[in-house]
Amino acid sequence: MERWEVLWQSTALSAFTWGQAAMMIVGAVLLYLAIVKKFEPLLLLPIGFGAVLANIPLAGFTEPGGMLYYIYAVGIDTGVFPLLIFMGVGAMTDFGPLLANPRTLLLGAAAQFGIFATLFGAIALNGLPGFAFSLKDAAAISIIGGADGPTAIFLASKLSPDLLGAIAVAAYSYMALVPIIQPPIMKALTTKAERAVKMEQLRQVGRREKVLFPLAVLLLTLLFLPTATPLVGMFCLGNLMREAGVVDRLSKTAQNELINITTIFLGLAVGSKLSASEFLSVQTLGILGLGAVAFAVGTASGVLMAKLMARFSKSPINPLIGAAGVSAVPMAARVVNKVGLEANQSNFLLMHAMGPNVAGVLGSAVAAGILLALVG
Amino acid sequence: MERWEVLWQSTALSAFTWGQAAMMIVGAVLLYLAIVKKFEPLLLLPIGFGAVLANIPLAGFTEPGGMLYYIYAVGIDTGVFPLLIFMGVGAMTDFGPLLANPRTLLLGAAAQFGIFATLFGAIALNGLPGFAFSLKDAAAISIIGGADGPTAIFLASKLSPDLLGAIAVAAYSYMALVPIIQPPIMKALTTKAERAVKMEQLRQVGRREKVLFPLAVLLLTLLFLPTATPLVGMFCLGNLMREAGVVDRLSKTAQNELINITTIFLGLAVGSKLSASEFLSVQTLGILGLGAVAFAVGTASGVLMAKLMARFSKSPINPLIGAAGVSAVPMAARVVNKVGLEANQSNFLLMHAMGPNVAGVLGSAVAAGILLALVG
Amino acid sequence: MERWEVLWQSTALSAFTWGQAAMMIVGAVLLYLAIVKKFEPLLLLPIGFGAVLANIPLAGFTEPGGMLYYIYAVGIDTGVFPLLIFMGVGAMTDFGPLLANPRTLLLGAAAQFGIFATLFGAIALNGLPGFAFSLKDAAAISIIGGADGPTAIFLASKLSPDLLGAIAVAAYSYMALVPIIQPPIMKALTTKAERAVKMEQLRQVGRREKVLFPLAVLLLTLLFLPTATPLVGMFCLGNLMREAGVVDRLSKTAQNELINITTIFLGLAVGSKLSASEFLSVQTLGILGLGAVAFAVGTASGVLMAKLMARFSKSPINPLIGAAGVSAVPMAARVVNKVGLEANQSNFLLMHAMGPNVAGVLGSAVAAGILLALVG
Amino acid sequence: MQEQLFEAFSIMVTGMVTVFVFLVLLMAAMLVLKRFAAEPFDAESNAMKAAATPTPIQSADDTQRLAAITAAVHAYRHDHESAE
Amino acid sequence: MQEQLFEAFSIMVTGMVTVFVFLVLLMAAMLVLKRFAAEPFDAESNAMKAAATPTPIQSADDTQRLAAITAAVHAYRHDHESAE
Amino acid sequence: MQEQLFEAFSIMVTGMVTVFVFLVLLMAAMLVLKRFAAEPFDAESNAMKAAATPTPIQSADDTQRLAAITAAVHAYRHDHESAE
Ligand code: NA
Ligand code: NA
Ligand code: NA
Repeated sequence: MERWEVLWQSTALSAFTWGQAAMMIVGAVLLYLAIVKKFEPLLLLPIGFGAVLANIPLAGFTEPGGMLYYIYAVGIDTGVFPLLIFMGVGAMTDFGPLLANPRTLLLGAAAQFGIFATLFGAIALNGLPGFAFSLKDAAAISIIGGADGPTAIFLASKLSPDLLGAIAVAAYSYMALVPIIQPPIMKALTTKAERAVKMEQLRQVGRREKVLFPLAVLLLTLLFLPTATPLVGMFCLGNLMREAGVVDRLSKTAQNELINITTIFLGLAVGSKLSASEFLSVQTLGILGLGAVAFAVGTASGVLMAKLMARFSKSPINPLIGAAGVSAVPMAARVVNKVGLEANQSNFLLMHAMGPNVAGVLGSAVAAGILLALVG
Repeated sequence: MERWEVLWQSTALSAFTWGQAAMMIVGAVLLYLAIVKKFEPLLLLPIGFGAVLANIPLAGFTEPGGMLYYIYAVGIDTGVFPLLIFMGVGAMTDFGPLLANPRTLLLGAAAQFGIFATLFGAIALNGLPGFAFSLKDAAAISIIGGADGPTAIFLASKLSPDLLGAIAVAAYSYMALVPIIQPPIMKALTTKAERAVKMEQLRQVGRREKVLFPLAVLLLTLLFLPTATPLVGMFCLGNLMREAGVVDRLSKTAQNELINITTIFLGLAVGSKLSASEFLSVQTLGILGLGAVAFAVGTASGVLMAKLMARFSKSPINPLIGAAGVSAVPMAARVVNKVGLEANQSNFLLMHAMGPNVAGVLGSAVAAGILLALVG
Repeated sequence: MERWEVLWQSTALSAFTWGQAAMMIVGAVLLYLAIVKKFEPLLLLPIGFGAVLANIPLAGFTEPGGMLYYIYAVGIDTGVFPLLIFMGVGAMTDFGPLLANPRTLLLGAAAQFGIFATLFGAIALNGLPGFAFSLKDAAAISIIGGADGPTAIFLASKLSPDLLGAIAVAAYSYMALVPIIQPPIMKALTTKAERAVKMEQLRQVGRREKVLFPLAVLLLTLLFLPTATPLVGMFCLGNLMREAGVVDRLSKTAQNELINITTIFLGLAVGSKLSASEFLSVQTLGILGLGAVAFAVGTASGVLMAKLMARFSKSPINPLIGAAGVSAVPMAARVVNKVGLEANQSNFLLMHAMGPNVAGVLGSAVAAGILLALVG
Repeated sequence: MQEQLFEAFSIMVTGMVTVFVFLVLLMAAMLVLKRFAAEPFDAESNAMKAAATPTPIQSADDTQRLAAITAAVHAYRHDHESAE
Repeated sequence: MQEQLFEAFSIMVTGMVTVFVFLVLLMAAMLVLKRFAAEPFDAESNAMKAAATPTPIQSADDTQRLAAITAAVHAYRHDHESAE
Repeated sequence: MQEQLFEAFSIMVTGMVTVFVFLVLLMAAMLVLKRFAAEPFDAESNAMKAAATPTPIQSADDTQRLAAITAAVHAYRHDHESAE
C-alpha cells in the first residue's frame, strides 16, 4: 500500500500547479507554431519542447542535477551558445550584395530605430499599472526590434536573464511573422510607382574585398565599440572562415554540424526559462506588444530612410528595400522581393534587398554593443 | 644515475598492481569482442579502450586533471551523455510499425518482467556469501534486462555508479548475444505451427499520427511518471525532430555527428569505471549471471504474453514477436525474423517485430522511471 | 553630455595600450600568413583571430565571463582539446608504410634529437642577458622540434602555459616553412648520387597488422612511459577506430566534425594566450630562434641517421627520407619526394618517406612523455 | 534479508503493474490518435520523405547507386558512340 | 518616472547617432576597400567556389537530382533493352 | 648556470637514449607482428575498404561526378529525343 502511495506522490498529478499546466500549453502552442505553421521551426521546436520539459513537476530539469540546468549554465550564462550560432550565421552570410552597394548600410542603420524607439516605449509603459521595467529590462526587450535571434538571446542573457524566455520567443515569432507584419507598412509608406522602381544591376565583388571586409568590420568595432566585439567578432570570424577559402572544412562545420548541435541546446535552454512565474504576467503581454512595435517601427524607418536616399541618389533606389534593414535574414529580403513583384512583374529586388538585410544584422549587433555600453 | 632512477620510477613496470594488469586484460577482451566478434563495437570498442587507459598506473586518467575524469564528470555524472544518445536513438526510431499495431505495446510491457524479476533475483542472491547488493544496486543491475544501453547507463549512474562499468559491459554484451540467447528460449516455448503463423500486413501510418505520437508519450509520462521524463523526454524530442519534417538538419545531426561524438566520450567514460576494486569481485559474476537471467526471463515473458494475446485475438499473432519486446533494437527483431523463416520460408516477421521492439525501448525507459521513483 | 562621455570611455580608443596594439598587428600577421601565404591555415587563422580578440581593451574576452576564458579553461587547461585533435590525427594516419619498413622507426627516433638539443640550447641561452628559461620552459620550447602541433600545445599547457602562445605559433609557422627550411640542409648533408638512390617497393600490409599495431604501441607506452599515454593513447584510439573497420561512423566523425570543431576552439584558445606581456619580450625571439634550430637539428639528425643506416643495410636506403622523421605530416614527406625527384626524375620517395614521417609523430609524443617524466 | 526480499517482491509487483497500466494508457492514446489523426495514406509523400532523410546506411547505398549509374552512363555512352 | 523617461530618450538619441556614425564609418571603409582591394571579376573561380561549398539545401537537391538521374538511367536502360 | 647546463645535458642524453630504446622495442614488436599477424595480401578487400571510407575530398569528387553524370544524362536525353 505504502509503495503505491510513494508512486502516487511521485506522479506529477499530485504536484501540478496551474502555472505549470499553463506553461505546458504555451510550450504546446510553440510546437504547433513550429511544426504546423513552420514559424522558425529550428528554434521554436526546441524552445517549445524545452518549455514543456522545464515545467514538469518533480522532474527537476531546471534544478542543479537536471539536464536543462547544465545546458543553460554552460551555454547561455556564459554567452557561448549565441556566439557560436552567430559564428555559423557569419559563415553562411554573403556580404557581396552589401559590398556592391555600400549605401544600403544606411538602411540597416535606420531600421535600428525600431530598437531604440522600443526602449523608450518600454520605459513609457511603466506609466501603466503592472509594468516596472528597469532600464536593463527595457534594453533587453528593445533588442527584439533587431530581428536577430542570437543577438537577442545574447543581450537578454547579459541584461535581463529572467525575461530571456519571453524575449526569445517574441523575437523568433515576429521573425516568422515578417511576411504578415511588413507588407502593410511597406505599402502604406510608398506609392505604387515607387514600389515599381527597378534598380541597376549590382557589380560583381571579388574575393579580396570579401576577405578584407570582415576584418574591417572587426577593426572598426574593436576601436569604437568594444562591447560589441563578442557578437561582431564571432560573426566576422565565421565570415572570414567562409571567404578565406583556406579553411573550408572549418567553415562547413561551423555552418552545419556545429550550428545544428548548438541550436538544439540553445533552444532547449531558452525554453527552460519559460517558467510560469516569469512568463505568466502582464509583463509578457507588454513584451509581445513592444516587440510588434519594434518590428513595425524598424520597418517604417528603413522604408523612410530609403525614400530619403532615393531623393538624393543619382541611380534609382526602390524604397521597399529599406524594409529589409531590420534583418530577419533572408525572410525580410524575400518579402521585399514579393512586394516589389506585385507592383511590377519584372522587378526582382531580392539581391538588392540582401544588402540592407545583412547590414541589419551588423546594425543590430552594433546596437546591442551600444546598449551593453550604456546600461550594461 | 639518479635520472635513470627517476625514469624507472616513472615506468608503469615499477607500479603495476595485479588488479590493474587484470583489468587491462578485461579491456583487451572487450576490444577483441568488439573488433573480431563484432559485439556492439560502437560502444564496446571505446569502453574497452577506456578500461585500458583507466588502469594505467601513474598515468592518472581518472584522477582530477586526467581526461577520463573530466569526461565522466561532464557527461555521466550529469546524465547528459546517455540522454543525448537517447535523443539520437529517438531520431532514428520509426514508430510506424507500433502505431500500425498498438497491441504490440503489451509485448513491450510483458518483456519488462525480465527487469523486475532480476531485481528480485539480485536481492535473493544476497543469501549467498559474498553478495550484498543494496536495493539501489539491485535496481541498477536489473535494468540490464531492459536491453537498452543508454537507459542502463543513465539509471546506473544515478543509483549505483560503482557498478556502472560492469552493468554497461553486461548490457552491451548480452545485446550482442541476443542471436544466441533468444532462439532456444523462443523455440522451447512455441510449437513449430505457432512459429509458422503469418501475420496480416500492417496498415500504412500517416505523418500526423507519427508527429503526435511522441507528444502523446511525453504527455502520459509527465503526468504519471515524471521520474521517467529525462529519458522519455529526450527520446521523444529526437523522434519529434525526425517526424516533424521541419527540422531535418537538426534531426540528421542528432542521428549522426552528435550521437557519434557522444558515443566516443560515453564509451571512454564508462570504460573508466572498470577499476579492479569494483570489477574484480564476485559481485561482477553475479551481475553477469543476473544479466543473463534478465534477458532470458524478458524473452520468455514476451513470448508467453504473445501466446496469450494470440489466443484472444481475431487476427493471427505469431508468438515469436513477443521476444522482440526486450528491445535490443533492431537485433531482436531480426532474430524473430530469422526464427520465423526457419519455421516457414515465406514468413517475414521483421516489420511485425519492430512494433514490440520499439515498444520495449519505451517500456524499459518507463521501468527505469519506476525504479527511480521507488528506490532512487 | 555625460552619456557621450560614457560612450567615449567605453571605446577602445581611450584604453588602448601599445602592447595591445602591437599584439593586434601580430594577430593580423598570423591571419596574413594563414590566408595569403597558406601557412597551416586551419590553425593559424583561428590563432590569429583569437590573438586579435584577446587584445581588445575593455572587451574582456580572456577574463572570467569572457568566451575565450571559458574555452581555454575547458579545453586547454584540461588538455582535452589537443588530445581530441591527436585522436583525429590518429584516425587519419595510415601506418602501412611504417609497418612495411619498420627500420624507418629509427629515423623517427633520430630526428627527435632536434628536441633534446634545443632543450640544451634553451638553457644555454640563459647565458645571454634577458633570458631566464626554467627547465620547464626549456622543455616546452624544445618540443617545437617535434614538428607536431597538438603535442606542442599539450606539453606547453602542462609545463609552461605562459609561453603556450609563442610556442604554438612557432611550431605551426615552422611546420609551414618546412619546404624552405629542410631542402638546403638535406642537400648539404647528401651527395647527388645519394639523393638519387631508388628504394625497393614496399610490401603490402594486411588489416590484422594494422589493427594490432596501435595496440602494440599503446602496450609499450603504458609499460615503459605512462606519462606519454594521454597523447599516445588518444592517437592509438583514433588509429584503432580507423583500422578496426567496425566503427567507421566514429572514425569518420573523429576525422571530420569533431576535429574541425575542436580545431576552431583550440585555435581561438591558443590565440588568447598571445598577450603583450608574454609575447612582446626577448624571450619570444629566443623561442623563434630555438624553434628554427630545433627543426634544423632534427632534419640533420634524421638525414645523418639515414646515411648511417644506408651504410649497413643490404637494401638501398635514400638518406633523404631521414628528413621526414621530424614529422610535420605530410609536408615533410612531400619535401623529401620533391628533393628526390630533383636528383632523379623517376625517383618517387613519397611512400618511403611516410614511414619515418608517422614514426616522427610517435617519436615526438614519446619525447613529450619523457620530458613530462623528467621535468614535469 | 526476509524483509528485503519482501520489499523486492513488492517492487516487482508494483513495477510490473505500473508498466502495464502505463502502456495500456499509451495504447488507448494510440487508438485515439488513430481515430482522430489518421490520414488517408499518401504513398508519394512518404516515399519522398524517406528519400529526403538518408541514414548513413542509405548514403552508402547512394554511393553504390552512384557508382552503378556512372557505370551505366559509361556503358550507354560507349554503346551510343559505337552505334554512330 | 519622468527622469527615467528622459534617460531612455537620451539613450535613444545617443544610440541612433552612434549606430549611424558607426555604419557611416564602415561605409567609408567599404569605399576604401573598393578602391584598393577590388579586383577584375573572375566568373569562373566564383562559380567553382559556389559549387565547392554545397549548403544542406543543395545537398538535398543532390539527392533529388540523384533520384532523377536514377529514374532517367532506368528509363534509358529500358528503352535500350526494348530497342534491341 | 653551470649546474643547470649539466642538468639539461643529462636530460638530453637520457631522453635520446630512452627514445631510441623505446622505438627499438617498438620495432621489435613490429617484427613480431609481421611474423605472427601478417596475412596474404587481399587486394580486393583493401580496395573496398578505401571505397567505403570516403574523405571529404572524395565526396567533393562525388559532387563533380554527379555533375558529370547529370550532364551526360541530359545529353543522352537530348540525343534520344532528337533521334525519335
Ligand atoms: Na537587425
Ligand atoms: Na527494453
Ligand atoms: Na615529431
